[in-house]
Amino acid sequence: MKRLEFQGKELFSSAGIPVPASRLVRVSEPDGTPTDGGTQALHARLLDAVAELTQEAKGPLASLVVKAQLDMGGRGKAGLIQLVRADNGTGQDLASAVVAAAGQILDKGYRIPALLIEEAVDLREELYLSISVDPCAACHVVLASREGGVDIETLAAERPDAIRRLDVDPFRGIQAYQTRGLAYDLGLDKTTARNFASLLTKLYALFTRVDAELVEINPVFVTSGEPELVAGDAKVIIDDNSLYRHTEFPIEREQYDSDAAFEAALEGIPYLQFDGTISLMCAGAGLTTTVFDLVNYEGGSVANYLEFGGPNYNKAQRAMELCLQNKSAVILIVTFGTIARADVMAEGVVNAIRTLKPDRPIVTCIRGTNEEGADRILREAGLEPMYNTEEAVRLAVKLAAGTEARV
Amino acid sequence: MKRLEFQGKELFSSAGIPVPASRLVRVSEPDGTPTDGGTQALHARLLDAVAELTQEAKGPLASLVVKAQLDMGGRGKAGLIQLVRADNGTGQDLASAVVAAAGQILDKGYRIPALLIEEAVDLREELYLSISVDPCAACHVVLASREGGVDIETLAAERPDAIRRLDVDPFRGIQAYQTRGLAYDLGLDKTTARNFASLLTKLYALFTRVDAELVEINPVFVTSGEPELVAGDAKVIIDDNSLYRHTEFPIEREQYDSDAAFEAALEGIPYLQFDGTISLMCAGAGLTTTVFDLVNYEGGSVANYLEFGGPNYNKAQRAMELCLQNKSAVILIVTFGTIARADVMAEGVVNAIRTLKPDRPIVTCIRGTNEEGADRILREAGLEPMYNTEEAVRLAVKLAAGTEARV
Amino acid sequence: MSIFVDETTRVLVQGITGKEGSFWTKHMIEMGTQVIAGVTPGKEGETVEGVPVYHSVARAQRASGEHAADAAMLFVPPRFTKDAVYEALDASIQKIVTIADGIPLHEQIEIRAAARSQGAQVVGGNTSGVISPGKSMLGIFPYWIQRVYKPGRIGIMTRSGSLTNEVTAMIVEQGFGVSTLIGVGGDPVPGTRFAEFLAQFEEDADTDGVVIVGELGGTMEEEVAEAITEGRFTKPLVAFIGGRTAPKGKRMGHAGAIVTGSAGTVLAKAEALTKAGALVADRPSQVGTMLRTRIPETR
Amino acid sequence: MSIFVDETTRVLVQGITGKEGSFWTKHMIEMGTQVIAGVTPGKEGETVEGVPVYHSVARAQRASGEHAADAAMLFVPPRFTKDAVYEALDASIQKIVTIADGIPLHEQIEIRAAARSQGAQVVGGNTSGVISPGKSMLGIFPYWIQRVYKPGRIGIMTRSGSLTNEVTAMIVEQGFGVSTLIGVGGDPVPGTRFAEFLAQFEEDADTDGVVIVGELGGTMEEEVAEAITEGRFTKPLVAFIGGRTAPKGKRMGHAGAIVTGSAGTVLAKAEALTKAGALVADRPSQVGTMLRTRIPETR
Repeated sequence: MKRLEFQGKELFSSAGIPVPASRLVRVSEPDGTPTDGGTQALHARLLDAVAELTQEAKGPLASLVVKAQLDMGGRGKAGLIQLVRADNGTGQDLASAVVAAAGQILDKGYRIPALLIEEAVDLREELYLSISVDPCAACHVVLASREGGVDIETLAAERPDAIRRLDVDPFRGIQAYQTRGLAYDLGLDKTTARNFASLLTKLYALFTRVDAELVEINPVFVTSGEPELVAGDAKVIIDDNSLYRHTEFPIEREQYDSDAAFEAALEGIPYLQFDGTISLMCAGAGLTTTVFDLVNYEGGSVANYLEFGGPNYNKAQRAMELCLQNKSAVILIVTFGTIARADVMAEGVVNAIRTLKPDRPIVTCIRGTNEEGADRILREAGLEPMYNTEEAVRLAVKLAAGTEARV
Repeated sequence: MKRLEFQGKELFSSAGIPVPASRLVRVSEPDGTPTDGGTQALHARLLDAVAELTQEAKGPLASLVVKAQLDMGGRGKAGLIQLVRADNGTGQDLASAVVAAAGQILDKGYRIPALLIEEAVDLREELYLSISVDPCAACHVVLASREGGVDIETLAAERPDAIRRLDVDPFRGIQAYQTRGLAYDLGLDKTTARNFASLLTKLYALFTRVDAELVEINPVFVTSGEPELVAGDAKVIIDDNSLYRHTEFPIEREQYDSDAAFEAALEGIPYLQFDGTISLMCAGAGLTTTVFDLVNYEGGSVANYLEFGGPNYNKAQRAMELCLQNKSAVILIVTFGTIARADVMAEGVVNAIRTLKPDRPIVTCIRGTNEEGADRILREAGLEPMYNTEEAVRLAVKLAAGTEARV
Repeated sequence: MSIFVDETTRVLVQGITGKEGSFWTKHMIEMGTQVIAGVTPGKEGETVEGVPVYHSVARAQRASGEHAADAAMLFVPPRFTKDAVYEALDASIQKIVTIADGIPLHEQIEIRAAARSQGAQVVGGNTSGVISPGKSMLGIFPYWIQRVYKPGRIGIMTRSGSLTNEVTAMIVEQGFGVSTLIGVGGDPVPGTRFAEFLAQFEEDADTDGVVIVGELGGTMEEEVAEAITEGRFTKPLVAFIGGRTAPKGKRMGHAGAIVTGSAGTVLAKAEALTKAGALVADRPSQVGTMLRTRIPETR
Repeated sequence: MSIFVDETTRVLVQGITGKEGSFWTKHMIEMGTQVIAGVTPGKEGETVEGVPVYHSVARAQRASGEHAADAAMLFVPPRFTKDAVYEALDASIQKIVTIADGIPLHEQIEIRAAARSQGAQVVGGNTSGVISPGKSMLGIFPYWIQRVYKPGRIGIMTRSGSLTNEVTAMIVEQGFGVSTLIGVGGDPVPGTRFAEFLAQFEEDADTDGVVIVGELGGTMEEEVAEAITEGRFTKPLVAFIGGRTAPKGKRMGHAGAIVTGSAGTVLAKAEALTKAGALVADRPSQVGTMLRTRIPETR
């Protein structure tokens, strides 16, 4: 589960990691409903935020940053992060500038649940710092660079020497000599090195405490004057398998880009939203992904990726409901299961069709344990089951393209 | 640092380990001063304790246990733990019986800072459980037995098969399969096994949290009826080297058996109180212990064991003050130091003599780095330094026995 | 022969009295698996399919004496899997299979680290397990489906479940059969990786070639390419890798199947394998025919 | 020859710029020790007694290239010792000496466990260190006191500091000298134990016999007896063990020196050693003469 920037920064604060002073201004609530009061109320909240930050700063603020809160890379390039200044030539004050910038950001057509209004940090350098896992070495991995603020993968590809790596034994955890050693290997001066070591120690504690897949600070600001380290951004991804022991991270509408994706997440059904014409309702991650490929190879396009195998193999009705929320032309069902018994899945599909009366054709390719039973159930319901995946895909693509009529 | 029983049980409670309902009744304060009000007030506090426990029990209490709180093994045998009943034949009620038992315990002549008045537990079995370290295997060691309530070392010597051992990797910590496996290996029934595994998990967490050398519950009561596990006693020893990070465990007068031992502990000077005639003021743990042996071999007796080597080698005056608190006949100084420079120690001894004007002879055998300087300093002060440990010991023993006069 | 498990492997089942545990124990025994003991805390003395149940792995091993188990099959929920793996490792069991889907990531790391530190192999989680058709099965395979689980001389390693049935059916269609099929699992941190089984397949006289069913994300396929390039694996190898058209940055399918930057793309994997001399199929249906080009005689 | 350290051992000093670190580095160099680098975070570029200082052990090792250190001497406060030991271990240094007095018990355990897991030897804490007189010193010995630190052919292992000076003086008085003296330290969990050095003393052609200076508590002396009984150590061995008259249950001296029950008494230790064929002295003054009975010629 990806946390949004402001949620990540809340976690940073709880771990003692410095973040810039900020106020969150909501556009919609976590459950997806618009925050009360419309545009006027939003402007009032923005003005309040600026006033509070100004008061907190105990002096006039020269500039602020307005940051759209949504799960998306490249927010800066997309114009979703804007630096505003009081004296930016138009004569307007800081608060008006914030309101104007907010308007521009919200007008870009993204689904943005909130804006983060943040103090601009006076900095002399930007670092990169992240912690993740190495599946091969079976350890935790710290990556750090003096060249923060850029895309780390681009940097890794182009100038791998600019990134330093540190492996941490998962049983012993990070040690002082490691954080210190990394700081000096980055060539930081003594004070900055100390602050860096302290920051990394805290970030590591957070990483393990919240069962994160990834914690990333990009950039870490090194402030002007006495060098302090402040988290300029926050990327925190919680391991989904650990969420059962982290009730502090509920599944919220705002983390998803569609209602269907959100509802699927509540059900524990893997789901991805696309804008094609074929709804996939397949069992098994590998098989579903392969069907996704095959649809594309055959010139079709996918409306949604959906797995209803594994523990969800008896959720055919819920899965079909999610598919029907899309404007797809066809539902393509492909399975080859073990515990996910073919007859149970077929039964589920047939019941779902009876209940939901789908308005679009359904292609089935259901195999595996007790597939003979499945065949009988499907045929009795008037369906014509298929047994070759590629043929099923080709049929679905043709149906979606309207070149073949079939129910 | 050994914690007293009631302190150990406080720690158990904080770790979620069940202990019997109890009230602490103070005889003296932690700093060693008598608690206000004398015997009458003590009786009133005892009566209050019984009343509170009765109220808490929500029903008539049949019996209570009165337990002297002091650092001493074999309290039961010494009559320092007494079970009192309401209907014990004398016709007196429970409260009077508690007051009577308390009086008997306090009359035995031990230094007892407090009494623990505890509900008697209706039990069907007593277990043994402890966690300590194995220096050779470099791991944590759990010992457990169905035969609790007896001296574990006697049991280990006589019937080692009655004790089960479990090794725990210090980096991974105790695992569920280990606590469970130990419970079943002890032959406990399913419910008791579950409770045992839970108890051990909590005790292990406490062991590591407080940096304990030893945590021991002997006995663990298995209650009658639905079997619950309750800590009948509590032995917790905190590692002295870790006390710097455990400010919750201050050094208190009540943990020591003499004022000198307490004062020495505050100074960080290793000190043990005995009742012989020769005060040892030696440097180096091994050497001091050997001088202790040699004094005994020569027919002498030790008044106190005191090390002033290592980081304390410039504390000669404080060390001599502690020695002078004893009714010893001689002070015997033996050193053979490295960083603890001989001349610095000699200087310290000479200054201490000048300041404190000791009323008893002093024998010195100060060697090691710059011993030539030490020799000069001692001779200038009128002392006659010796250089053979055994000769020095023999002289001290003679002086203490009054068979040789010398200053 | 075969690798990892055969009819001589003595297997202990952890979680044997559970619904899945007892169901699949029955099937494993039908498959020929020597299931010698089961473990469920609190149920010592019971039996499942004639297999004695013990409170703990250590107790089962002590009771089995010199015929102690050398492999453990876990039917244990994901949040208790790490504990069960540690328990098996602590009893010196060097081959462990766990099907659990949903092991917390940090525990996946610890499982692999612990196993490696004692030279053991954990297969899984999030897998169907390991099967040497006709000999032994540690897992949950529909071995009764003849068009997939036919005994033969092709080793298979896979990150997927259903997809493997799909691919294996294509191999069998070409007249091949399976020596050993190992599902390394779809987790981001599988206990044992593709390349770590190659030496065993290389040595196995009854394996003529290997098929790997990979997917986007991670570096397991690249490690196989490296092993071939370095001459550590010399038999014919065909790979099918799913997720070629998957969008970057989205987690599609298994938690391990995510591409960030250029690392882990199917393209990069396919290139590495092709360069090493392996054949890479674009579609499942090509796997069998490609294999046939390298192994002309039916085996 | 000698064991653990000699004039060819390349030594790195952690905490070299501190008061103790710089003082004893001077003396170690005077003793012949090859001190090739020092470490103090934040002080890279400085020198101490001509020895270059680095921010970290890894940086020092990288800078030293193929002449990297093979031993580390720690002058680091007890609460930072575990970290410093890990740092040295992580840089593949297999011989580490720490004099720190006051390492938390649970960290003593971790230090020993970590060292053992990579086959390294940590000597200490709470020790004067290791000295091969005339060749090399890793520690804080008053080697200038000629009546103690005379080079020779007797190996010494000890749990004490001052007592060792006392005992060694008695050995030298009998015309012997010291090949290598190892202070394993007085902590409850020394990094390396008496018996773990015996193989090296056994192999060392320049060691004719070994003296151990033990004390009450623990089982280190019993382990030595076991090694002799099992034939793993065959040279003459004399033991002095302090604390014979110490009262039970009181912690006298070192934290490791405490007797509970019948385990760890000097009597039990002396019996075990005597039974194994070693000589046990009651007083320090007997050690030299006892040794002489087994090694008649002056060496």
